[in-house]
Amino acid sequence: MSALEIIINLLSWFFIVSGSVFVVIGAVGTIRFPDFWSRLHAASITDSAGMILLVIGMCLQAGPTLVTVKLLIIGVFLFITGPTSTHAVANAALVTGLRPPEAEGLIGAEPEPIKPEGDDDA
Amino acid sequence: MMLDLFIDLSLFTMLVATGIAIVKMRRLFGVTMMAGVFSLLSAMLLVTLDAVDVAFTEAAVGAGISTVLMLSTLTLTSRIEKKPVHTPWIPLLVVTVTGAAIIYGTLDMPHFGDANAPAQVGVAAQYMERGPEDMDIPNVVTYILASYRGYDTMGETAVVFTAGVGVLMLISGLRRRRRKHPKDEGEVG
Amino acid sequence: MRNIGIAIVFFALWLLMSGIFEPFIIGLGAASVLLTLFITSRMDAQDGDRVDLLLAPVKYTKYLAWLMLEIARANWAVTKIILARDMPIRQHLFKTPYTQKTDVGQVIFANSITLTPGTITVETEDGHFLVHAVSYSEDDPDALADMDARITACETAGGA
Amino acid sequence: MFVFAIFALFIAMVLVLVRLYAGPTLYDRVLAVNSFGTHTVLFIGVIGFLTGRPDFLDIALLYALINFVGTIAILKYFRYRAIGDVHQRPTDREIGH
Repeated sequence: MSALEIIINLLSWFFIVSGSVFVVIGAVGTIRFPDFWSRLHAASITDSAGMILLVIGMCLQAGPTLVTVKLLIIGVFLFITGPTSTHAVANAALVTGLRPPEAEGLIGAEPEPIKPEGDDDA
Repeated sequence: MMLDLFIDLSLFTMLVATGIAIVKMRRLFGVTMMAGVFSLLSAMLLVTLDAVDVAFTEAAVGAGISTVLMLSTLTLTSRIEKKPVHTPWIPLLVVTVTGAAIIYGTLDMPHFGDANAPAQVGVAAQYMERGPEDMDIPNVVTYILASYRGYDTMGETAVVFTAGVGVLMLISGLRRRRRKHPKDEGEVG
Repeated sequence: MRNIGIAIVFFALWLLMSGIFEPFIIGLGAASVLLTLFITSRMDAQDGDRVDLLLAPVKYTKYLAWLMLEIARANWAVTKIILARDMPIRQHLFKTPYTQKTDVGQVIFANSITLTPGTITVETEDGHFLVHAVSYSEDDPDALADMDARITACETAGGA
Repeated sequence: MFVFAIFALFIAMVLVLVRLYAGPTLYDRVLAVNSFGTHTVLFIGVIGFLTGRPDFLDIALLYALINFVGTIAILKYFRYRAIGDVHQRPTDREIGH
């Protein structure tokens, strides 16, 4: 085993283990946080850090093959759709009238009233 | 080997837990979400069993379409499941007896991956042997489904397609009819 | 010109996903690419709804690298909140103006906000986004304004 | 290391399942399902590497697509209905407070 292989192996170990840790932390956050709006942020840790680190780690393991290309396609796709679905969940909650609790001393911005008909930009 | 067993057992445990939760839950929206997770879990099990093509179908049908269809159904009915009026003991007895009978039946079945199983000793060996020359398609499942069993697959696809179109027509028809009542006659989004 | 670009991308995707380089399979790929092109061009003729990527490639790559660092930092911050015993949450919903002119630029900004844990774009309105922060600090609007400026710098043309 | 990743994903899945069952609001459940979908994609990728045949990634990709489309469909349905007719907005009781 050459030195380069050892380095790549160590790196992928690092990425996969830290990615797994972030996935677990995100899940712990979804349990521990007190309300829906803060849980959104916990779930997005899984979507960003966990996903990115795991995919990079797997890419390093796969080496320069078609598998890496597929992993990268999956990674890029999740990179774009992850925040989009998080936004969609938050947006649907806001539109149906679920307001986030504000911390002490802060006044939250109110969304503009929704136009009653035909303004479906989603 | 131990690891395989561990993975299978964990997935099955979560699957059963989800199933029990579906039965216990009265809120129908939660049930729909649980059913989505149930399908994701069964797809993971199928992947660990190497049934990649079935996992594909499960992804498209179970996780994709059926959740959307169940939600559309939910718009037409109430949001909370009614309390059952009969006692659960007789159904439970029936299910237990049926389950016991099925488990008794599996005792006669060949083991998973057994080379002498009836499914393996028939034409399967010939298909595997001749397929690559006959069809020149690298995936075994694909060439068997699309060529040796071509008519069968075509019939299946036609049935599934018809069912899909039928369901879509039912749902969209209902929505249009309901929409006729309020003021917005013209525009259908 | 545009169709040729789409065809190249689709065909490259086909080749990479299938990984089999035999004449018959490649022929099937070419046929499906042509069919897809036919359908998309028909759809385009119907509504003319297209998205133009008016971005400077080099600047955008730099921005992505910067965004990765930001994501790492934000992840660490939220991780600390989750693991802290008393969970110092300070939730706040506030408005952030955006200066991008193209739709793609606005989407990139909104998604970048959501990608960095701790802030989520909740609603898009004319001229500003509603952003929810889990642990709001007074520097947050400035940090978002910085991100906003970086994305606006990536835009090459100002179409609507 | 892939064993470690599998363990971590299982722990995360169980926690998310607890959140899915506990709710309390319906958006918590959507969030849990979405999160579970991400876990599924990662699990299928990791299990491919664990068994030494990373060809399963096609399914992982398919799940990534389906999960996104599913989540958007669910939320589009909520939003659309809330916009379409104000009287049909789910009340607080129905959302599950």
